Amino acid sequence: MSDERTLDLLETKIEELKQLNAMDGIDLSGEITKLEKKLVELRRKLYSNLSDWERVKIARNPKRPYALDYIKLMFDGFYEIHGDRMIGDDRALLTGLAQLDGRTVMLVAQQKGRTTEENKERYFGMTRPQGYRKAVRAMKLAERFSFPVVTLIDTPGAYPGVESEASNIGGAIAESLLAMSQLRTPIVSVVIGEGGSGGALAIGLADRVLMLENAVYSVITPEGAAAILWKEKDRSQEAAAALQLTAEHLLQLGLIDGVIPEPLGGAHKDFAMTVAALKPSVVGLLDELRSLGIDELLDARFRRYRAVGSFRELGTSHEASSSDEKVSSENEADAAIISNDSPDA
Amino acid sequence: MSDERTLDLLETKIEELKQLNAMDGIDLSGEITKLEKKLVELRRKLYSNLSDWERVKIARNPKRPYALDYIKLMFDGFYEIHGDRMIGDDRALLTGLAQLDGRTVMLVAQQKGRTTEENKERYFGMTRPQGYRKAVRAMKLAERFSFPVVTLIDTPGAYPGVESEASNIGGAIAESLLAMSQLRTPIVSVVIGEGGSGGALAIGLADRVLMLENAVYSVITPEGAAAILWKEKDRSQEAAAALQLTAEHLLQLGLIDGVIPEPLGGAHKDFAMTVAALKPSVVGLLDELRSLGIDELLDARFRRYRAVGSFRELGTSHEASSSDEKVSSENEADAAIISNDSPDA
Amino acid sequence: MSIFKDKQYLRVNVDKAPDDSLWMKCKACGELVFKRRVRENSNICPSCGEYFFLTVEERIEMLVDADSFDNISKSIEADDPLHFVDRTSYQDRIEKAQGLTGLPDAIVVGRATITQSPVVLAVMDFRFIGGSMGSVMGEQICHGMETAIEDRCPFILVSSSGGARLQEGLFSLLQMAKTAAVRAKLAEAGLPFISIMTYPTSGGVQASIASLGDIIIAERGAMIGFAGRRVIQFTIAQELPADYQTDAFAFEHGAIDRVVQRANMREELSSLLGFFVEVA
Amino acid sequence: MSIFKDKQYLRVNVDKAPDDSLWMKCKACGELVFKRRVRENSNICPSCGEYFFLTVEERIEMLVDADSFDNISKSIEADDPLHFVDRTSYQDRIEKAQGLTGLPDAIVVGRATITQSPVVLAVMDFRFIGGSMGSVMGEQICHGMETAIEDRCPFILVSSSGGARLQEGLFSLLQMAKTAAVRAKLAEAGLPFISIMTYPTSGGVQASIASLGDIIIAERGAMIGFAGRRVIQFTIAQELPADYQTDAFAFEHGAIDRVVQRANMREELSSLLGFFVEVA
Ligand SMILES: [Zn+2]
Ligand SMILES: [Zn+2]
Repeated sequence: MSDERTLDLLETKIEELKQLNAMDGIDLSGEITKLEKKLVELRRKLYSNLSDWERVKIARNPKRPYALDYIKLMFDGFYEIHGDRMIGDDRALLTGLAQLDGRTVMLVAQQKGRTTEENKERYFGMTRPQGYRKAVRAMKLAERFSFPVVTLIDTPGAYPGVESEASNIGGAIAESLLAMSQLRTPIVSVVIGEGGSGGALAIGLADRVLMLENAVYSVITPEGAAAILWKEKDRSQEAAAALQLTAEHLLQLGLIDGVIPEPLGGAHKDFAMTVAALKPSVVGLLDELRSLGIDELLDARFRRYRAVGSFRELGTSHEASSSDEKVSSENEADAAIISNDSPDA
Repeated sequence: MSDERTLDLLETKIEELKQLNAMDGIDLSGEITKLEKKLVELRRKLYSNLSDWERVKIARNPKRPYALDYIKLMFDGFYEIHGDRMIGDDRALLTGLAQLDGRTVMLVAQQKGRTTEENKERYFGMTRPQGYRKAVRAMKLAERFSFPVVTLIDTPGAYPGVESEASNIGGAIAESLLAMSQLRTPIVSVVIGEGGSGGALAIGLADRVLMLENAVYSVITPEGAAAILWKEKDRSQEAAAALQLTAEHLLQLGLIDGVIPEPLGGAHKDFAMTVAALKPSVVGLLDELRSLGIDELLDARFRRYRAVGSFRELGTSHEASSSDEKVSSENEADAAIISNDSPDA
Repeated sequence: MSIFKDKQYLRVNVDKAPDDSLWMKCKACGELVFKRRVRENSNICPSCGEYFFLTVEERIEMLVDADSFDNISKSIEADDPLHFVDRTSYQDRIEKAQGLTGLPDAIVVGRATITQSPVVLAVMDFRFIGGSMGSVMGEQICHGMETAIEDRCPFILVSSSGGARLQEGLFSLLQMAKTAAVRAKLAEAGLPFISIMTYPTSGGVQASIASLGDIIIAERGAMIGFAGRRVIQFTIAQELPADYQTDAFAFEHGAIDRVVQRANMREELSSLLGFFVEVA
Repeated sequence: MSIFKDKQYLRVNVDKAPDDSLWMKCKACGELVFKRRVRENSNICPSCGEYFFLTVEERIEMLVDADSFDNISKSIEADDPLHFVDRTSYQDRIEKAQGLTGLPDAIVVGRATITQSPVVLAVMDFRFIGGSMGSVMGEQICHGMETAIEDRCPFILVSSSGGARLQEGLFSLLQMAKTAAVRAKLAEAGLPFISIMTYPTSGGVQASIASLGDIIIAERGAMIGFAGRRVIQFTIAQELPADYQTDAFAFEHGAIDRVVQRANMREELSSLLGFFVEVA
């Protein structure tokens, strides 16, 4: 089956034919039209049937629009605010005021880097404690002025390591969740790329959660799951499927509220089209949430999270295991000694 | 005039005479009684007329009872809580639950060290940002359970230096003031030793403020004021007097609510007697504050701080200066480029 | 003799199986030690001081007044919303863990008293798929907090968990949000939450409910942190200090209130609860 | 021409005295520069970029819409509650500072508009005893915040201060508490507080009101910090890095939101205020 690169090549060829057509007066327009139709058809075929793993790759594509691209195209006049007022400023998580459809919102957005230099500054999009604490500060500021909060999620995960642990990264994530659960202003979250575990959820406790069509959101990366559960890293594709981390799966599972369609081939094929699909959804949700009384909003948010989970009455729908096989508790335990945060290498 | 050391020597001699008396059957009791009376008289004379600078020295006397001494003698069952949940734990500021007169309070107490080793651990009693942030955490915890807060102030000042600035010591003090101004539970502060500027006030925004008789509370140390205003460090005695930093002065100025008498010679002469004087005052104030409604309490606290200041109608009570003398603005400016925090060396 | 008054959730209790030996070999020091002495010693090696894992029953027995524990766990078990299969099926892992521990999932919740103070206590069992937090654990923790609100008493959680349960995917991740949201209600009700972190308290459990205690107490020897050594070496290849994620590291960096010896934990709680008597 | 509509507080304005020279020597680069060019250049050296101090009038003129400033400062001046005398008396220092600046104390408060948005603006003058905060400054800041609450508009404070005013002793220190308490009311009223830190913002001003802005903007070249170099060398004899208490240091360590060139400050405020239009 044709892959994206082949189709990109075909697209280039069509462009070349068009130039030829224009330059030499040779009429190739019929052939070009046919080729273009073919290209669309092939693209549709390719992308209508993406595997979960292929979506993971699209979600991580560095050409994909990042937070700053949405800020430029979807919002007006981003006024960035910096610093946690305690130890530092995290460039992997941006906060600031912006206008959306003529009204002020507080943006809390994870930002990856494209160049090596930028990735160094932005820690490859991995948020540090000072980032989460800045986010909480920004959200409480928003609350004071009844500005809704819009969060854009795009991270491989929270930044691990000694520096992070020494500033209590786990506590910072927990405090952000607590703050968001009580924040007296509407919150809409959008997973625009990679929703990497606790590092993503930390800014994702919201009244409404959207995902772009090719974004992923998962308790662990497929690579991490493969390494821990399959004990083989090259089982990542299988793990990706098992984790049901795509927008479509998560919508079916009832864990998110909507999926924003992307242009054929992915959001990076057409930023403007992506924004055109996302913007009215966010505006619409904010309007809807603004129309609720604040206590009603908080009640609904509470009920949303209170209800999340999948379990059943003890012993109801499957036979008690009669297996005599003893498993090593160590082995089993091992399967769960994972961090919620294992970005891919 | 006799100083404390001479009197201490006399006291030792009297003790020796007593032992002699007991051992050899020689009756010295008449002489001893006379000497004891003389000692009390001399002490009274010495301490009834202490200069402000002498009080500064008593307030800094390392034999003086420190927070942990009060915790042991005045409160029951101190359950210390540690850490700011962000970067560290400050051993120069202790927080914890304790019982006072059978009821739970949250203690926030600055603690100096007596030994070199302890002073290293406790930064000579100078609080760091993690200390103020721990204090805020402790106070908000108290608020959740309606436990009153008792703060014991005893610090040369907040800890200066690169490490402190890098964690925004100024911001930490400011946030503590803001939090205390809004804290929905009674707060009583006691300056037990050195009330060193912003580093002390940071835990001293309270419904009632008491000072021990020989405690001091000042915008700057006498040494700092001498260096900046007199440009001569050995003018500290004069500066001490000018700053009106003693309990008696501050009570007269209406800036504190009460002065707790100390045993003759200072609190260090008799810890138990000091505590016996302080404890009922604090208990009484807490009872009084508990009897107020919480909104009433916060209103009163607001009015207390809203009103503080001494100024007059423009041009009302002194003639406009006709001085033609031009002062250098740089020189004048210099007089105020001080930190609120200049502990003595 | 089980400390659970209500045994309906206990299918098989491996620990109740007759000991096939009176002696065990300590993994830490290699000494052969008498099992009964280990048990009497709070499951600490009498030879080298190494802490061994406690079962939920042992942990509860160690903390609460004798016979006071009333298991109020909801009668639920893991569903398998993703029909998850890796080398083995999630269904199978669950059944085996149930068989191993005699518990429906990695946590038990109950009412109890500690020196006569009523509390709601939830205890994780690391043997059950690494004490991982899936939908059942999230629900039981919330149930515990809600019971504490009803009873107007403190809530105590003893964590021993590697993090979120992978096999429930995003359902597990969202338990972090769920427990945080209910924890806010406990705070609004003015009731204390005491979080006890034991070896290990990490990943999604450390980054949510366990870190939200009014008071956080680490059991001596606890491993506390967000990202495990493997993740860090995998991701950023950083050298890690020897004290990384130890109780001492967490304490030094202000993440926890206190570190307490296992044998003193009951007394610790008893004295702490004394300050909250007027709250309830 | 003064930008103050109401001149009752202005006794003498030194800056209005005729220039005895058209040229000045820059303290930073030593160049002789044309005074008018300096002034046109936001009081920045055209040769090396050094920022010179601004008078309150210059600062206000630089920030607000032309002729929009209405001085609403309370008609008060420093009392001398301690009858403070050092090498000279406080009374004398006050009078000289008043003579030098034409101001009653180190701050002026007024209503103004910035690109038509109404604000309450308070500006400190460093020339007035180092911009130190005594009772008058504390009262004027509170008055400014209270006026903002009445008007339902943002409050902007431009700090330039060495800290608390020593000569008023504890009265000065307590202004930190006073301004914090009133700042809480502004927050409760849902109105923004923009804190602008210029050279220098230190001591008791930095450790209270200036650090409590919803948004904190540093003017490029600002010195920001709690304890001055002298205090640190005096107290702990620590070596200080070159960037100690610079705007860059404060920014890197998360203490402030932004660093802005002096010439862009008006535009900065204008764009920031745009987000708060719906708040008032
Ligand atoms: Zn051993
Ligand atoms: Zn120059």
